[in-house]
Amino acid sequence: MQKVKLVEEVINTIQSGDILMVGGFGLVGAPLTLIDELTRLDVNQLTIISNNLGEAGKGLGILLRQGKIKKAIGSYFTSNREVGDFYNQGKLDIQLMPQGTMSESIRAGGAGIGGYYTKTSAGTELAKGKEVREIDGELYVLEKPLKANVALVKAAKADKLGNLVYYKTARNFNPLMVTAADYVIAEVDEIVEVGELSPEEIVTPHLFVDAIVESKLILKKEGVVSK
Amino acid sequence: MQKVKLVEEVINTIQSGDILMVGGFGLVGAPLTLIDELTRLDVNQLTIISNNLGEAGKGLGILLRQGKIKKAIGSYFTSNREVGDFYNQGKLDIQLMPQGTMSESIRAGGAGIGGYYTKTSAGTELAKGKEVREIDGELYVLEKPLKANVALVKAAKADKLGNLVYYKTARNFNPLMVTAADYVIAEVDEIVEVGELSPEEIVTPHLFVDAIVESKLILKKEGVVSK
Amino acid sequence: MSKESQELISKRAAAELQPNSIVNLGIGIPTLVAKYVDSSSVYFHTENGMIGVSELTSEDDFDPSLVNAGKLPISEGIGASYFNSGESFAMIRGGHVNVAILGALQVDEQGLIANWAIPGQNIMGVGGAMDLLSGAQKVIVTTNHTSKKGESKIVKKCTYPITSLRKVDLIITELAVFEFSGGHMVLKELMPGVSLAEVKDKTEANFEISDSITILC
Amino acid sequence: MSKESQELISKRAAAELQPNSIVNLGIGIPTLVAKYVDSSSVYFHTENGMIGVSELTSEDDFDPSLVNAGKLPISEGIGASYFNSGESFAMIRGGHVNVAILGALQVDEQGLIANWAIPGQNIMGVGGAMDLLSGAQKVIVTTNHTSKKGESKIVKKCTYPITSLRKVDLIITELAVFEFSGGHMVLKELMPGVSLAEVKDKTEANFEISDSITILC
Repeated sequence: MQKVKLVEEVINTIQSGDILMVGGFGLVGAPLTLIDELTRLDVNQLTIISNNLGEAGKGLGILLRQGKIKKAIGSYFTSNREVGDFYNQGKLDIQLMPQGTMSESIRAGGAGIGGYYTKTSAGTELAKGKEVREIDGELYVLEKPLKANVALVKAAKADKLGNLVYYKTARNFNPLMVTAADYVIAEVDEIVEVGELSPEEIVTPHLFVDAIVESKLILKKEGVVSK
Repeated sequence: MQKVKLVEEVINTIQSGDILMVGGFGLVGAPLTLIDELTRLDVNQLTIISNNLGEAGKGLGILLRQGKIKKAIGSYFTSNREVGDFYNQGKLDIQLMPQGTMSESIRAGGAGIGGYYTKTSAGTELAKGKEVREIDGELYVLEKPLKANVALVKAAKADKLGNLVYYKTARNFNPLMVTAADYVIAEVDEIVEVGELSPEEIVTPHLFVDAIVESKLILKKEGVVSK
Repeated sequence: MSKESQELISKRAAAELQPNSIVNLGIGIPTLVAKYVDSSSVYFHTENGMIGVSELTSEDDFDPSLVNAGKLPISEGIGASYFNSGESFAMIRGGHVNVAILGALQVDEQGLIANWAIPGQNIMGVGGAMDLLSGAQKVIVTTNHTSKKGESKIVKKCTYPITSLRKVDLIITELAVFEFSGGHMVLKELMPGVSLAEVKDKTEANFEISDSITILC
Repeated sequence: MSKESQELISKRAAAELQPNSIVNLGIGIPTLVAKYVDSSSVYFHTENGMIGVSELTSEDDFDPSLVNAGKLPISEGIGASYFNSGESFAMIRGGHVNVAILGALQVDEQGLIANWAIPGQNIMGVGGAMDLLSGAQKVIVTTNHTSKKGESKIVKKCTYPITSLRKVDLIITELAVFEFSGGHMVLKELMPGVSLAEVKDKTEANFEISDSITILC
């Protein structure tokens, strides 16, 4: 099976109305090339599960301006002030989650967990409408798994089977999101032969990865640049 | 903080009535030196959370013969036929769990999850007395976290801070158990200086580990031998 | 079971595996399936924490810390990786394993399987069987058609405790291959030299006969 | 807040950290605490997936893929390690982080904290604040004593949405240090040159005064 694909080819997997997971903590560990290609794709009504929605007019922020996003699920949209504007105009639905709950729900989606109880958010506005349960004298909130049609993730290296390793804090949500989507596209800076990665160092085993593309845009000190 | 300790010294952390987690899948990845030392410790009424209870008269099987174990929580006791005898004589309480539920409950214990829903065991005898819930048309069972007073685990290497790396399938339950006990003792084959392990290859970060001991007994082709 | 029967069943099960699929093999006959598969195109997952299990090339040349779920020594295929038991079962429960091949004490005409406990005996082990049934995309049962006492293992309704509410997809025995489709058990293939009369005789379960029934040879 | 006040608060918070503890620093003043701690004896955890955060030695010499939870560049201390966001929050929720130092909009006399949302404004971010409150063994609040408008941030009852039902352990401002013990808010220390009268004047919350009150200098 040939998993190594062209960005232009694999991006067509995404369809209007899809739920997408997009890795990254801000720009760090975000699949910049795939996001860029997505801005040129004719789709709309997307639900985006990502910690942030980029910055104003940058990354996922471009998709927002293009009106392609129907709903955003994440923990910190403050970094793009246009998110609030779109929300106020009724153009965007927002589901704000504590960052730990967001990451745990993605893991649950990938791990076949039907729901879980966490103390996080119990007694706060984010728990409104959620089932609350007392366990050992403390209040816990029932949280549901998150799943997606497609996950766009970033890794440092892939072998041609799809085994992935990450780089420093660019790891973040990526190893979780690969587990929770029907189709997983990994953008990587380097593609190596099978056997070049040590079996002990592989963070994401290949069974989670459907397609591999090589990055064209990368994050440098001066910002996002062509590779 | 000096985490590197002598086996004879650190084993005294364990007290009668304690709940212990013991890593390993059979003998593979089991903390053989710590188990051996435990057989010489004057304790009883232990609850052991471990996939197996060793074999007849071997490993945890010695503790069983010594009458030190009150209750065993695990997924596969078939490998030690004396477990059934002790159970029939009313000398041992057994809590049998599907292996995936056991590992997930240990993770939940370490991750502050109050409970979770899994399809595994729904509709079977192992779900008897458990809360069942229909989620998206399928039955799920509510499972609770597992925690312990002390965890005895095995790793390949530790640095002196307590960062751990594992070896092949000797990894198994060990990285989960380090997260779910009040006091964690890691038995390792090699202790290295801080900085010698690559930050990307570390599987267990040091915050989970309280004490490090060097192994004296190891598993070789011919069985358990002195190092 | 005779070696020939085991070989017959394992080979037939091997033929069921699509290239590039992720496969988990249970203890017993299922383990033999690996012998008949090109392990560079099928990836074997073992629940104790590895993908990329490969057969030992020599019985003497093994690593005692590298074993499968049956605690038997294995070797490491190219592209293999390791993970902890929790991650391993997250893969299983989460639907990331394409095929699980399991043994059985009984399978019934609804597709329910019993493979972990015998009534009246202490229940001392369950292992990963329940999780594999919950999560594997396809479950293939490989089993002797009858028990040592000669009783059919393909029954109307399991009398042993079931392993899951999830129904299996395919049964392969030394006599026949049954498929479950639309809630019905359908006889799909006869093993070489086996007559339909023999299968009917040795099968307690009610089953339909496929229009396109094949006789293997 | 003046640079002097920030320094005063950060230094006082740094003094609270035991050797070998695992510490998570929030955005803002908390981040400054690292400057006053020997990072070879305290281990900084950042929720985006690292333990062993170390200060940058030069502002120009940074790696754009190595940042803290405030997305600011950091460097890698000796013995550091990386993990994914899920593992990071498992550490936090599971009680493995000894101390979290957080900023606040309000803290009330019960110890409840509001630090994520302002009534009447869109709520667009929460980040890891709720998780840190749920899980950290000890929570220290570092904050200006009063808001920009001069209103006390140490209030009788939070009027902003609370972040957690969990109560904080310590409040450090540029005027004073309060501890919560037995459900009561207790004034423990006065910052250099600050009078008890000034603290009473600028604190809306009711508080007790410790018998062993210290005046820092």
